[in-house]
Amino acid sequence: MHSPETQTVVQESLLRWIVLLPLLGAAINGLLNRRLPRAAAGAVACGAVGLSFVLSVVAFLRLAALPAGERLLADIVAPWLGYGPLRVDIGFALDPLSAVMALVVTGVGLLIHIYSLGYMSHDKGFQRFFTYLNLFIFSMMTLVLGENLLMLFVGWEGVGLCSYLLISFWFNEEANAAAGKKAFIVNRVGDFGFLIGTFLLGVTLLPHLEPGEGLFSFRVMQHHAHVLAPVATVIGLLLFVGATGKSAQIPLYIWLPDAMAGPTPVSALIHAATMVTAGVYMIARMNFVYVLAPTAMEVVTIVGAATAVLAATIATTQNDIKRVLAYSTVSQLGYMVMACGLGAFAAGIFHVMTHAFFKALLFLGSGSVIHAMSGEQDMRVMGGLAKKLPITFWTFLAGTFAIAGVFPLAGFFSKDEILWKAFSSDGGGVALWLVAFLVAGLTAFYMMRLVVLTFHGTNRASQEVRHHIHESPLSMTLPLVVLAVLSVAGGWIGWPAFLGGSNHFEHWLAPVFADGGHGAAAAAHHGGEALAHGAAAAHGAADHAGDHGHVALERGLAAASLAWGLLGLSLGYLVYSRRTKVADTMRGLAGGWPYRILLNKYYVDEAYDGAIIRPGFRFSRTVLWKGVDAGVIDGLLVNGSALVVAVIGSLLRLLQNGLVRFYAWSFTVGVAVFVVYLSLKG
Amino acid sequence: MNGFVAPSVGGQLDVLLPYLVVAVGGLAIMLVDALVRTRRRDHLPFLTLLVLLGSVLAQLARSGGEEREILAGMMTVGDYARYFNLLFAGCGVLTTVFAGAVLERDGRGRPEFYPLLLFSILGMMVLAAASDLLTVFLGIETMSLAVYVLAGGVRGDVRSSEAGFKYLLLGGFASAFLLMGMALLYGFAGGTAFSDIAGALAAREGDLGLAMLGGGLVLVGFAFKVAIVPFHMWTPDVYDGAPAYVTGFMATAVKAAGFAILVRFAWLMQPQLAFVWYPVLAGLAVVTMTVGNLVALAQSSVKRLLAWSSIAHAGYLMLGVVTLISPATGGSAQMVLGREVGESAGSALLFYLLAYSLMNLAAFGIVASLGSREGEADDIERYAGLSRRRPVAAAVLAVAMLSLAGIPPLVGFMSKFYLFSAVVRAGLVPLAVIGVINSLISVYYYLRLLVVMYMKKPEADGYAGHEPLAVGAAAVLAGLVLLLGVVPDGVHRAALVVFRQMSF
Amino acid sequence: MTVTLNHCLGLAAVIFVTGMAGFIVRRNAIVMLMCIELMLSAVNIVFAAFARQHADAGGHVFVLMNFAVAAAEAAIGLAILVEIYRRRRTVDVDELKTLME
Amino acid sequence: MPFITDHILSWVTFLPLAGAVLLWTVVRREGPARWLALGVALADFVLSLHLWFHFDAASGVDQFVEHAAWLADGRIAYRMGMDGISLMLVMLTTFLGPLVILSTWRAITERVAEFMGFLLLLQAAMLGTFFARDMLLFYVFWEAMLIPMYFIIGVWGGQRRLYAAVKFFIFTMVGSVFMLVGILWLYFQAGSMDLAAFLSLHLPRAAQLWLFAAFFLAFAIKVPLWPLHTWLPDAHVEAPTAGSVILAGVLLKMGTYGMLRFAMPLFPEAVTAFAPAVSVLAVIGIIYGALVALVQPDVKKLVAYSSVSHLGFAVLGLFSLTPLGVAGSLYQMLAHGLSTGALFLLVGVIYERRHTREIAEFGGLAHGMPRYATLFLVTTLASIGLPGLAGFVAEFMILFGTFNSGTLAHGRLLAVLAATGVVLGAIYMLWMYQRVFLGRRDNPKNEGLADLNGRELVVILPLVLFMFWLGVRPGLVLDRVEASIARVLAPLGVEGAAPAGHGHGALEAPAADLPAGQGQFVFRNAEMR
Repeated sequence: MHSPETQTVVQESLLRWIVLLPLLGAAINGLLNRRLPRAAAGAVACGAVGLSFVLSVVAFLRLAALPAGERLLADIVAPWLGYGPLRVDIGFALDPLSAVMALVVTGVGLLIHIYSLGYMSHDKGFQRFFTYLNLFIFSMMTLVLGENLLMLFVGWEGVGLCSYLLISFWFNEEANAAAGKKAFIVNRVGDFGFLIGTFLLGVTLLPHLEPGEGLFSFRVMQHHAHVLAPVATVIGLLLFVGATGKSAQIPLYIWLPDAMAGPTPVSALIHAATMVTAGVYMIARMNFVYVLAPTAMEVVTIVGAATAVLAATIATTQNDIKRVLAYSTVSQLGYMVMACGLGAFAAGIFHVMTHAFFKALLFLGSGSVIHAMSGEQDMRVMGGLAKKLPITFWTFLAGTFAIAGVFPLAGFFSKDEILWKAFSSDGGGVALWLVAFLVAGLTAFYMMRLVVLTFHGTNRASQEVRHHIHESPLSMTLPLVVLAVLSVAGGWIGWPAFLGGSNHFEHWLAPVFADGGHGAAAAAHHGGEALAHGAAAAHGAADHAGDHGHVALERGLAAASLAWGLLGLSLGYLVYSRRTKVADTMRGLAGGWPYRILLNKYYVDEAYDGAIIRPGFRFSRTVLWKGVDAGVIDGLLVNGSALVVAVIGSLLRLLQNGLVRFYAWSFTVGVAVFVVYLSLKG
Repeated sequence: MNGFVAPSVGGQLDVLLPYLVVAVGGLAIMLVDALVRTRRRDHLPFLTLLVLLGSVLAQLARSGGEEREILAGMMTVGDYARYFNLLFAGCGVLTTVFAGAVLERDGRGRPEFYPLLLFSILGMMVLAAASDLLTVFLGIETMSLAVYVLAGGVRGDVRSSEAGFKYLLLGGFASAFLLMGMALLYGFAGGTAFSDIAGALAAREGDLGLAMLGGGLVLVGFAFKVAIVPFHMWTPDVYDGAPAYVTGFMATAVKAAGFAILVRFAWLMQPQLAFVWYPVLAGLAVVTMTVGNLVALAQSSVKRLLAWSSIAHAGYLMLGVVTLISPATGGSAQMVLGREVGESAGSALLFYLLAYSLMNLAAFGIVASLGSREGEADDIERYAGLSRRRPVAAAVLAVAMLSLAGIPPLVGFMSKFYLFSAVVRAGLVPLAVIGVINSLISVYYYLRLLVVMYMKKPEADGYAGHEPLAVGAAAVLAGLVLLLGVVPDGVHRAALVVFRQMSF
Repeated sequence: MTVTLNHCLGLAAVIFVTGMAGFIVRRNAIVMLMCIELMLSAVNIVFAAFARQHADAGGHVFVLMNFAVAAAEAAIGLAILVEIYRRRRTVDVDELKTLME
Repeated sequence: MPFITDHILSWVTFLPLAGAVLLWTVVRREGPARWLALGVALADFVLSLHLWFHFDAASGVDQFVEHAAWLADGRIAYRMGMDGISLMLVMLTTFLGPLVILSTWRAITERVAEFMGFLLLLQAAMLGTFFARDMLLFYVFWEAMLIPMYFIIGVWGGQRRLYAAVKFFIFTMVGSVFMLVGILWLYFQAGSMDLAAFLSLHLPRAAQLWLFAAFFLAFAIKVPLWPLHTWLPDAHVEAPTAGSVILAGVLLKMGTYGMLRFAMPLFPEAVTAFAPAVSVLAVIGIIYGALVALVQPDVKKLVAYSSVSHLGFAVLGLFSLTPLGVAGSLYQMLAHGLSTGALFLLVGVIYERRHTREIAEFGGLAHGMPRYATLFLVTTLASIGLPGLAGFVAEFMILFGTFNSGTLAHGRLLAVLAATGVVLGAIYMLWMYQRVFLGRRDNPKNEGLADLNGRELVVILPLVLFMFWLGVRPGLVLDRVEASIARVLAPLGVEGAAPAGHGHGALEAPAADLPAGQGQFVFRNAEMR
């Protein structure tokens, strides 16, 4: 049964196939598994994703064909949870926002599938790998296209599961298994907040639903957004807890670095390009709640910024090539989250997209390197690979410049957008801008460090390793090239106004968030004073494009950040390529405690372990299990009472001493008591 | 009252017939045994069964109809008496079967056993019909004297004779109190007939103190027979010492007889004395069931365990008696609610006695059958793995135990259900709660036997006695236990009718 | 002085209690049996007394029955006691302790 | 076949009993006994399908009703009936029946006939309990369940089986006996043992409190609700696999079923009075069970404690006193029955191969037995409530209902606390999975263990299938129970899904504009009975 509100929007049965095709692929690979020859398995997997990419494009075009105001395609498949007033459908919806995500996910996903054909070609779990990979695409698309918050949650948990499966893909290593488990559990902690947020949302909305409206449908929620005003802050924060899990923000980011235990394509796809951006997507998706909750927005901003700094600093010291990229990812995610916190949802999503391109590129590149180094991941034994792996090197370099925000590469536009918002939004200010600015520099620095250590100088690996070094096969290099191109040009669709462009990207997304502003206005209407501020912020966020007031300033800042980026790059190059004063002073630090703290990631894991995990286990074992269960309940109450009864029994038993005269005596006593009682009564 | 009218037996023969059959049959068997000079004696049980069957037929020949006073009001024969007579006969039959099987096995000739069994049953029958203190006395003594010998008469068995003698001594001691009570009641009423007593109570003439004290002592006498704490001390020892087949008889028939008269007597005294007795009887009931169950927990001998369990059950039954005379019956049985409560309690008691006899006889039958020349199957540990050696016996015993524990759908549960619902209906919820807590405790020791039989590995010296006849009979009982557990209504209705006729 | 009902009852009480006490105190089985007889005779006195008071024969009948039963009981008791004596060479009831918890 | 369909409930109930009798008397040899038992169980399942397809969901009243006077001039009668709630649990029972029997094919080698007999007897008793609409009849079935389970644990159990069996028996009895007194008391108030008559009583508050306590104790022990749960781990660990499956799959649901069917509608005032306390216990149970499960060295014990946690959810849902929460609770009964049942079956599989359940003994099993590992993982995920699987729907509805409970004080706080159970669930389950299946296969004893064979797949797969099915199409169940739950809750005057805080003022509003099918969520006391 289709809930009424879907009648108003265009029904597009195409959507379900975008989601289901990968599931089909997963099913085929999963059921047939080894029985399926590798080639076939690969074909099935890539075919499935390829098709759903094509379909996404088609759907995107159809969406684009609609007038900007009504860009929404919906596909309600079936009712899911229907009980009394609670009604949740299995359904998908495509709007400008999800369209962007869909294209990114299926597109990058396809490339990484292809890449994996080569990367995993020798792995005995080939079919299993592609099963999981397809399953992931399915979950991710459910998350992106989900028509309501619960569908999103289904995908949310699904991608979590897939990341668990893929991180611990090589489960022979206890460490990998542990990493996977850690990822899942930490995410669960986030989901806890997400769930509570969902409940609060539902409870608040329920009494205001019109008949047949799906409770958690985004449309419905947006339509009734104003009633959420009183609790928007709480909801926003709770949902954000979920985001901190998925998008690896403080305090739950700890799982992402360990997640590098998975195969590199997985790191690229899940832990860089797509899944980890789910949190950002969710915040953007729920923008209509956040614009009502200035406090929540501030928290989001601060957490984002803090994460960006923290991760960036750590990244400068790591030696494992993938870990550097991991922390870089965390820090970039911080960027995106911060953007959302500032109400600059469009900018956040824009960075999601560009980041997907260049971070995927970087990971795949590192994968290519690791492939060449026969599995070695420590940069200290690398070096001088530039000549041996030319394609990898050049594409990697492109990625590096992109992430460093070099004009006119993709990273520049998205990052600059965020920097500007940090500076100009009511939520932001100079301080915030400086933080973001610092991070930008750090990013450039550690990325160049990585490049130098890996590709520059002479190789420090052992003889036979060095002997095997070779460029990767086409299936791996092709995706690199494509992604390199995207990393270079991908940002141009967001060419900002102050550089004479007309930020298509932001305009494309405008309807989604504009409506948020709208809702905010409505809320300001209902909710009164306190929210006017948030609403205003949203407006500032929503249609900032039209505002040409600070063009000069914008240009200045952009130039500054560009320069700063270049400075960082060159600093990195200087320090790690040849001896100079600067380099020496930098190295001087290396021995000192700041370095050690960074190297050990601020000892956060240790802190969690010592403060929560160990005590928790000890409490459960000694107090609850041995103490309460075995001790009090069973020992004291159950067996205790049984013992008492038994003791009384065996005491009474002693009266039975076999002496007739004693028996007679007790008889007589009984009679006496009876007689006395009667005489008292009578 | 003129007690000098020569009781005309004419026209009462039909009613007296069952009694005569048993009495004459008993004597006849004695003679037969004296005259027939064969070594083998397996014709005796057969004859006994015939006699019992005869009495039963004589019962059924003249069932229904009003209660009738016979022998100048010494006895009142009606459905109440018949109900119990059938019960006694049934117990007698099974005891005969068990005894026959066991005596055959042990090669012990006990020619005196069967006539004595019949005489004790005769005593019981008289007791159940007694409507005069004198007949009560004669009935009790006839029964007891016979049972003393049944219990103690196993020649060359120290335990048996010790049991018999202890029983006799304490029995005599108790009857002294009983008689003293009767004497005082006589002094109060000026006659020994129940009618005299009832009349005197109704007219409130004479010294009620005498009535209370006398009635109390009489109750004590009965309490001794049915093993109410603290008049129970003899029970475990005697049950333990006497051979299992006799113990079974004592635990069922004797107890039933005791309650038969106890109920009748309590109902007789109820109108005026209920309020005085009710609290102390309630106390006795609670103490009895509690002590019985608690001590049973600590038993390692099956017979003693069953002895204590029988004490506990006496407690439950006493609860019924308490309800019967409780204020809820309105002090006067004429009030409608009181009447209903009284009826439900009385019928519950009758049903309970039947149910209890069924399951207990089944249990003792198995115990008896498992023994051997060397001795009886008494050590609980040696029941280990019985379910593998003697599956049928084990199953029957298990059913009996579960039924005694009051697990549905067995008659034990139904009898408890009827009893406790009467108690609750009388508004004595606390007593009911104490009752169920007790039956909860009892579950533990009844289960112990199951655990041993079914869940422990067989021991080398485990009991393996095998008496197809006895086991078969017990199996039939187990079948009845199950049947009456599912469809108890018929019997319960009968009990209701019977009690009505006795009481109103 | 004339013997009143209460005299008789008093006497009976004394005898009854004596018998009772004797039963509880003494250990000789035969003596215990005699104590029971003593208690029974006390009962008989009461019956007789009341029979006279109520001018009713029922009491006397009871007394007669009582004699008979008491005799029977004593007989059986002695019989079993003899059996025990054969085995144990004692009539001390405190020796009868094979049956106990 | 009218002679079957007219007394379908009796047939479904007593067919297994007949099978049991056959097994104890005639069919004694192993092979035939196994097949006979399987056949009977399958036949029973087929019969129960008739119920599924001919059940009229709209009305929600008792259906297929049977009535025959039994005792006391029919005041106590053989009254059988089935509404949506019973339907679900009955289907669960008959569905598990054949699978359980199949699972014992190789596991039980001695006294097979007896064992199968007890399994069938147990099934009969359980079904009767779900059908009974006469309090004495219910009590008889309720108690009758004890005996077969007692033997199953005690005879075919593990090392400490005697202790476990007796503990199980006594624990359950403790509850039941007080309920019996309660039933008797009500019997004389209502003048009949008919459940309907009980429901039409208007009891004074004081009486309600006592009676509720008496009933609730019985059911809480069965659930088991913290702190009455300690019999469960022992029973589970000692019981043979089949026993554990039935125990977790159906027997525990008796408790929650009893609460829903009897304790709640009979004593509405007491329920509202006790609900806060009970729900707190439930939440304690959820967290406590999870934490203790966390540190269990024995897989089976871990699963047992996880049951304590899961059923805490069920109780919480019931006492949220919202239709949604109650429905969720019922759903949890099914979901838990499937997932935990499957878990015990899977544990049994490895126990048959290795004769140990010590987690430390295992590791890296996924290498040798991929099918086993996969199915185990799916089941694990189902039990930790992954969306798309049955558990999620239940937990979501329960937590949402609790969060939304207008009557329950601190409903939101409790929901939040309970939700932590979801996190903890993931921790102990995945940690166990990691230690058992992942990592290196160090222990040589684990080399060359056979993967699931055909029979075992046939046992597990249906369960897994239903985990998915119930996860994706909850309507299957919810549509059938909606009306019945509404009826059962009517005496409580529970408002529909009116939000917390909105008190009674808001009641009329949803009533007005809710379409049919939702209107019934607004109860006025007029509509009771």
